[in-house]
Amino acid sequence: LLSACGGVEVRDGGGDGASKDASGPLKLAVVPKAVGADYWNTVKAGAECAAQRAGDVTVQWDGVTAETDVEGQVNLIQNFVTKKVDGIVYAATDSSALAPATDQALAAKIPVAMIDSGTSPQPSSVPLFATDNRASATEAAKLLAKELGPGNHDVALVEFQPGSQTNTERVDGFKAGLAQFPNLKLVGQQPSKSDVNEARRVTENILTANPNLKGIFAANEPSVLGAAQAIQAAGKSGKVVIIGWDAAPDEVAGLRSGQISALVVQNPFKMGYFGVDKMVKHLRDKAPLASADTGVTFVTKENIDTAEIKAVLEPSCANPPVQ
Amino acid sequence: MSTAEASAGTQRGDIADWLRERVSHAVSEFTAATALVVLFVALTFASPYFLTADNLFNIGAQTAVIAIIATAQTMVIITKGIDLSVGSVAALAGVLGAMTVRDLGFSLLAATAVAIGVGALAGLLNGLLVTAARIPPFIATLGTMSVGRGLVFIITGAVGVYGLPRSFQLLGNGEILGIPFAVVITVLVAVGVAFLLSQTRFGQYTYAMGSNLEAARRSGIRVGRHLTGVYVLAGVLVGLGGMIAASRVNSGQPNYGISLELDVIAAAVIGGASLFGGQGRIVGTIIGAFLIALVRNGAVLLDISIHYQQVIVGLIIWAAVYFDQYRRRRLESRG
Amino acid sequence: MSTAEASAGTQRGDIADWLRERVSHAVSEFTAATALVVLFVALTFASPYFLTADNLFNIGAQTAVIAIIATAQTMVIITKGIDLSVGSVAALAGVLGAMTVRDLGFSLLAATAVAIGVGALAGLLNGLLVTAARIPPFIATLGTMSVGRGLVFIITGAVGVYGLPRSFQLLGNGEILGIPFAVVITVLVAVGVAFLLSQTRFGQYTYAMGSNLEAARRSGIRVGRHLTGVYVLAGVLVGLGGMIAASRVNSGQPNYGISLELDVIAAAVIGGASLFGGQGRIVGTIIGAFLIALVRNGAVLLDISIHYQQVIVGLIIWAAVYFDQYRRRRLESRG
Amino acid sequence: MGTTPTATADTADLPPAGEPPVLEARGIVKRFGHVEALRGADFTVHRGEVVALIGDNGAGKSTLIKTLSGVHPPDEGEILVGGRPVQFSTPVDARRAGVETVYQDLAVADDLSVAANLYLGREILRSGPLGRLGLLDKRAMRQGAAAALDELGVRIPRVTTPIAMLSGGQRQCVAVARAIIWATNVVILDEPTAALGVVQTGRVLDVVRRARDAGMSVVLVSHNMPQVLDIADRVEVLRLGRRAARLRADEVTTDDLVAAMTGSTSTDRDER
Amino acid sequence: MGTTPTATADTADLPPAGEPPVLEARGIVKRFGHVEALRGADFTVHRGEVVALIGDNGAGKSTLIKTLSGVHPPDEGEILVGGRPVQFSTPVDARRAGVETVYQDLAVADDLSVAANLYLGREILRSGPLGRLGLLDKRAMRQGAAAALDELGVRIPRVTTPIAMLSGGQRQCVAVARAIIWATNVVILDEPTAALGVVQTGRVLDVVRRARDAGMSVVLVSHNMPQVLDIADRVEVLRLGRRAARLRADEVTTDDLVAAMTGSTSTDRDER
Ligand SMILES: Nc1ncnc2c1ncn2[C@@H]1O[C@H](COP(=O)(O)OP(=O)(O)OP(=O)(O)O)[C@@H](O)[C@H]1O
Ligand SMILES: Nc1ncnc2c1ncn2[C@@H]1O[C@H](COP(=O)(O)OP(=O)(O)OP(=O)(O)O)[C@@H](O)[C@H]1O
Ligand SMILES: [Mg+2]
Ligand SMILES: [Mg+2]
Repeated sequence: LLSACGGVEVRDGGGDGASKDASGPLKLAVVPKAVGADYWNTVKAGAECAAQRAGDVTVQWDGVTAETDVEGQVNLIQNFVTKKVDGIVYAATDSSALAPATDQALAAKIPVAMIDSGTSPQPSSVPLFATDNRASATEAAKLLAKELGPGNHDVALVEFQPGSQTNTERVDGFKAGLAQFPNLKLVGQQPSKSDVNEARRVTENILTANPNLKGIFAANEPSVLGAAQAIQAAGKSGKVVIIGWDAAPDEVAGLRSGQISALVVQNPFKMGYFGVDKMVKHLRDKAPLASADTGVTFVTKENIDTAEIKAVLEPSCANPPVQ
Repeated sequence: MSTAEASAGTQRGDIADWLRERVSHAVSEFTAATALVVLFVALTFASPYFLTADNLFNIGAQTAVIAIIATAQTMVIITKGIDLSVGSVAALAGVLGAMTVRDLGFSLLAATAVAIGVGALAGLLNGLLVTAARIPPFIATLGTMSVGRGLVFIITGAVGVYGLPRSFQLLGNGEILGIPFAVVITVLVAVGVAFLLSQTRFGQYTYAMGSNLEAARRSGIRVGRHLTGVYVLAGVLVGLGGMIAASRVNSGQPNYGISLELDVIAAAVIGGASLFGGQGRIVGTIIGAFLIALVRNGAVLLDISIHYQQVIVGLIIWAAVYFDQYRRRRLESRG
Repeated sequence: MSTAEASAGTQRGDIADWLRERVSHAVSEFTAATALVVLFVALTFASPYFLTADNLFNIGAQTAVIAIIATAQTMVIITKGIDLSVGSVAALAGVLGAMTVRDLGFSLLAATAVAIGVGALAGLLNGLLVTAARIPPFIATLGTMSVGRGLVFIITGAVGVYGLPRSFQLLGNGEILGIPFAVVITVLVAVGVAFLLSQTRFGQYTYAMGSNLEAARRSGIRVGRHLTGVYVLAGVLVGLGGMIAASRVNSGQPNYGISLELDVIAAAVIGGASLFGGQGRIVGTIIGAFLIALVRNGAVLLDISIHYQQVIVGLIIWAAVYFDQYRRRRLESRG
Repeated sequence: MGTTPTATADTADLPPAGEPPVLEARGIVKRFGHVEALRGADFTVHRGEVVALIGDNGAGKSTLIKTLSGVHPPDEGEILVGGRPVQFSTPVDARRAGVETVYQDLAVADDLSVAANLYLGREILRSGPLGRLGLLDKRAMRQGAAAALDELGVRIPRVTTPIAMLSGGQRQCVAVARAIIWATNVVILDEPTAALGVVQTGRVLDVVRRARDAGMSVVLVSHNMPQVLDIADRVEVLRLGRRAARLRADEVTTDDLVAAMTGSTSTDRDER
Repeated sequence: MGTTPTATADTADLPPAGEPPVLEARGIVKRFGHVEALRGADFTVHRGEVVALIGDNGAGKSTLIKTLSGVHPPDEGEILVGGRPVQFSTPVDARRAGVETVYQDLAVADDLSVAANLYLGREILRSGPLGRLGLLDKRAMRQGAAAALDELGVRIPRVTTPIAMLSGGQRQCVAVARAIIWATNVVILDEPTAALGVVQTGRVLDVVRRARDAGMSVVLVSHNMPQVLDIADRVEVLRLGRRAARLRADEVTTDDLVAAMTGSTSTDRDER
């Protein structure tokens, strides 16, 4: 406890999350970074699948409307703590900002599991089920280099929300990857604000300014869709390599039609599934919570029809991509 | 005879009056237009890619939706109102339009009709809230904004409406004689509304209500009906804009148009509309919309990062309005 | 003697006047307060978790920043202005406050001073743009909003300010005698500003300028100076709010406060402020802020998804203002 | 003083006996919050007469007029047109009944031109199909406006000037001209000459006389007693929200009127 | 008619010879866009005199007054106080020089109470340290306001009523009372009695006389010629933005004044 000024203390969770006895029905809060994207809906599907399989578990799915609403998410977690749900599974919009919220939950003896993005510091009792954004983005840069082949090429980056942590990780990772390829020159970097129209607009303008553009890395679903549309509208389909992120239906369609060269696909279903599944086991069987990498897949036209990729792209509770 | 005396109803006086009216209007749009031209010339020199048919058409198509919705906003602003719900309503219209095609298999035309209908209904709701329930426009449309966005998410389950046929793109990406279809629609809308506002009784009432609602009421104008009419017409345009936006990205986006209201209000105010009602013209609004679009386009062409872009947009907004105010003051006090 | 005749300056008349003034003010806040109480009681019955010390403290702490910034907004709205830049300025203040601690190793107190200073500077800029450059408040603060956000990103390189000592959380997460520190600050701010507005010359001028700027000017009020003062004071509060927000999340968030302006304006208007100036009181604004916060809190406790939440927030905003307007009309026309 | 004037001094005969009054108000009550502006006010106008409505500041004259023109529906009491009770819930209703009003606060739209204000709510449309679409005939309105203002003898820079730029008297002229153009049955003028110059005042009074001669009824609110006695056929006095007296203009003096307004009618008539 | 009045008919003597005028305007030009409201207007007030400023609607009276009170800085010309040229660029400057004004458009803050409006810009503060912090003494202001309005004989529901709820005449009384409370040197009244009742008008004229007797100077704009002749010592006539005549009130008739205003001074004096 902190006692800087006399009588004033920082509210704080001290104890470890030794969970209460919970053999009956369980109520879990599952909180994405933001509602409203295909990616998070897949997380939701995974969570609900695990809940259904475990039986007698209800998932309360709620989130803020924009990933930038960090304070809103803090409030939301607090409100779930107040509500005394049995466990909280969530993706932190900001690693540092949400750390106190996690502490509060633990102090109230509510166990927490993180999905997609953890907090820093991350208490030892809180697991993280996620992929490594940075490493995957570096891999995306390598894919782009491979697609473009030797020779000097202009490339551009369509990011989504400057200042949000995921965005920073992907941008940093991509740039780190690019650094390994001196023949690739980053000539444009603009944000889509996670809006397809905006992504299309900035891509159009980047294309105008850089007629020789050869490759684009678009860092999330709306960015990819907008970039692909801009390139198609400019009549440059196939001439500009797009490496995308996520796997919304139209992205997959674009991959099939050759507009998009490769997609970095995480396994959001697995994140949601693991989050709920491990949490339930922890609550009912006192199983310890341990982090796990949910893995990332690079989907191209070649491997798109393999069973393994299919399971990731079209996850269903009948055939969950969770091994 | 002194100039201060009334030069009653002669033919010559009429034409002179008309000319003066034109000139004084032109002046009020002068600064925004000047800023537009200056920026245009500067960009032409600064970037070899700026003054190309492709880029100009791109700018036109990119600005079409903003311009159409800013036109709607201008009508509302003239009545001393404000419409914060444009973004939500455009998203709702686009999403429902897209679902009409995807789920019911209807044509693009039917989808556009649905989108326009959704906009009209939202406008009717806004209008009734303002006139019948007497809720101030800011709050009425803030509520519609919130409710509308919630509905979009509930209807779509927070997933974009994808899997549309290519024909769906016609409205946003089609061309007619090499000119983007969206641009043609924008021009038609702008000219139509400008005509409506300046030449018809409906327009006269719109300005009158914004200038002095009580005077309008006492003059026997059915202000409830007319004000509602303005909101409905604005809603129609917002629905159309939302449909074009959806068509441009070939999908219904539940997240479309967040904070769109600020852009379109800025366009209207840069173009000379007053938030205190009674003033505003479509030409000015269109100029304002293009001014903002040009700044954004130029920033990307010159590879200015989004961060500096925001600073520059802010500075230009200040500058455009400052010089406009300055000019008007000078004009009023010095002649 | 008839009641319509002036009951001049007697002691009794004075007290009666004072009472009537109190009552008529109370009535104007009555509806929002009623809505608040109704919601409170409903939630108490609907959720066993609602009426707990923890939850109430949470709501208080969650609402603190909004309430402080809404207080600032109310002052500006009373002058017939509007401040769209609150979100950007709060982010800028929070980020610079956090950097003061992280990079310069200064204390939380120094950081708070920096944040308040940043807010004051932004307020000064807004004030000068409005008074000296005569740019309408909407546009002046829209520019500041854009420029401010750009600066936040440029300064931070679009990366949050992390790695702060735990002591940084004191302002946002600390408690004093079991009451959240942020709540204590909010109460002090609200009471202070309410007193300033209702009991001092500064407050009198604030209402006068919003009611009729020209009359204020002709009455010998230095409107430029006073209006700028209002914006500066508002900026100070926004800076303080931004600092508390940063402290709450233990980091400087460059994206903090996007669309915060809508929330705080809504709080002010629900509380009875008029965007056309001259009207508004802090009690009302605080009630408005808590009304919105309660809806959000209740929605989570009752397991209502964010989508339905948006719909409900919209409905409640409509309802609160509708009944307020209705009451006032009735009061005015029926007695 | 201070006694409630229950019995009104009724010295005026109803001019065209038998015919019901063109416009009549009976027992009108109107409250604003705790202020009772009208407390059972009565008022009568007959065909072809000029009735002056006088009273002290705050007596309720403007409020009474607003109930007669549909701006403020009364809380109690009834309004009769040609003897039949009517409900004036909006100004449109009153206008339909041929009642045209110049308000004390003028009620003009500052941003609109002089011509647009004159024709507000009654725009001249183009002839033919364009007109049916609502297309304005701006030229006709400019000419009509210039002619109407000429008649009142006011100098106005141009009829396309926004009202905001006019002097106080010029604004008032526009408001008066507007009512005069459109009046068909009853014209109510609430202090129409307060801001007018000598010449313009004379012209307005001429117009009032001509309107009466054409069979219209005119209600004139004024604080100018010589003017009232000069132009009015009858005077009705309002005091503290009630009718305090009805007088024939040719039978009274300024002092009588003042006495009636201040409530010293019978007892202390020669106080001033 | 239509000839520019180059030579003004100067029949008035400067009352206290030798002493410079309290307030003087020379060759004031003021343009609004293409309208030239003042075209070289002159105006003089001496200590302890009541000067009426008269003229047709739109002659430029209110504009002249606004330049004298710092609302509109003139485009050309100069203003002198006690013989020394001054720059009135804001109303604060004029007030400092002791010039207090009632504007034709009243310039009151509708949302503020009657008392707050009366004391606007000159609030009474609490005594002691609280006052130095800007704390208002609301009670003192309420009492002062009630007393001031009592003096003008106007009935007002309560001094805490917002101005927006007052009748036209009540509003004007507040504006007049405000100027009268504060005047020290020159009071300018732009049509102060236009909306006032008979009693209130009488009271205002009494106050004007008392102010003059106390050595103040009063400038009165009015369209009421009998009133002008009754109260004014001197009359200055404005026509088309220029001074057309200076007259001694006791040497002229209403007809003379009207002739001067309409520009028929010498040639067609007996036209009306
Ligand atoms: N909208 C309103 N709200 C509250 N009170 C009002 C309103 N309108 C008028 N009143 C009150 O009603 C009373 C009568 O006002 P009204 O305007 O009818 O007087 P009037 O006879 O026209 O006076 P004047 O000669 O000054 O114009 C006044 O005391 C005034 O304060
Ligand atoms: N703010 C303004 N903008 C444009 N024109 C103006 C403005 N103020 C006054 N004018 C014009 O200047 C001229 C003189 O106006 P002013 O108000 O001084 O007249 P006035 O003598 O006071 O008339 P009245 O007796 O009607 O009050 C008028 O023609 C008017 O249209
Ligand atoms: Mg009146
Ligand atoms: Mg005047």
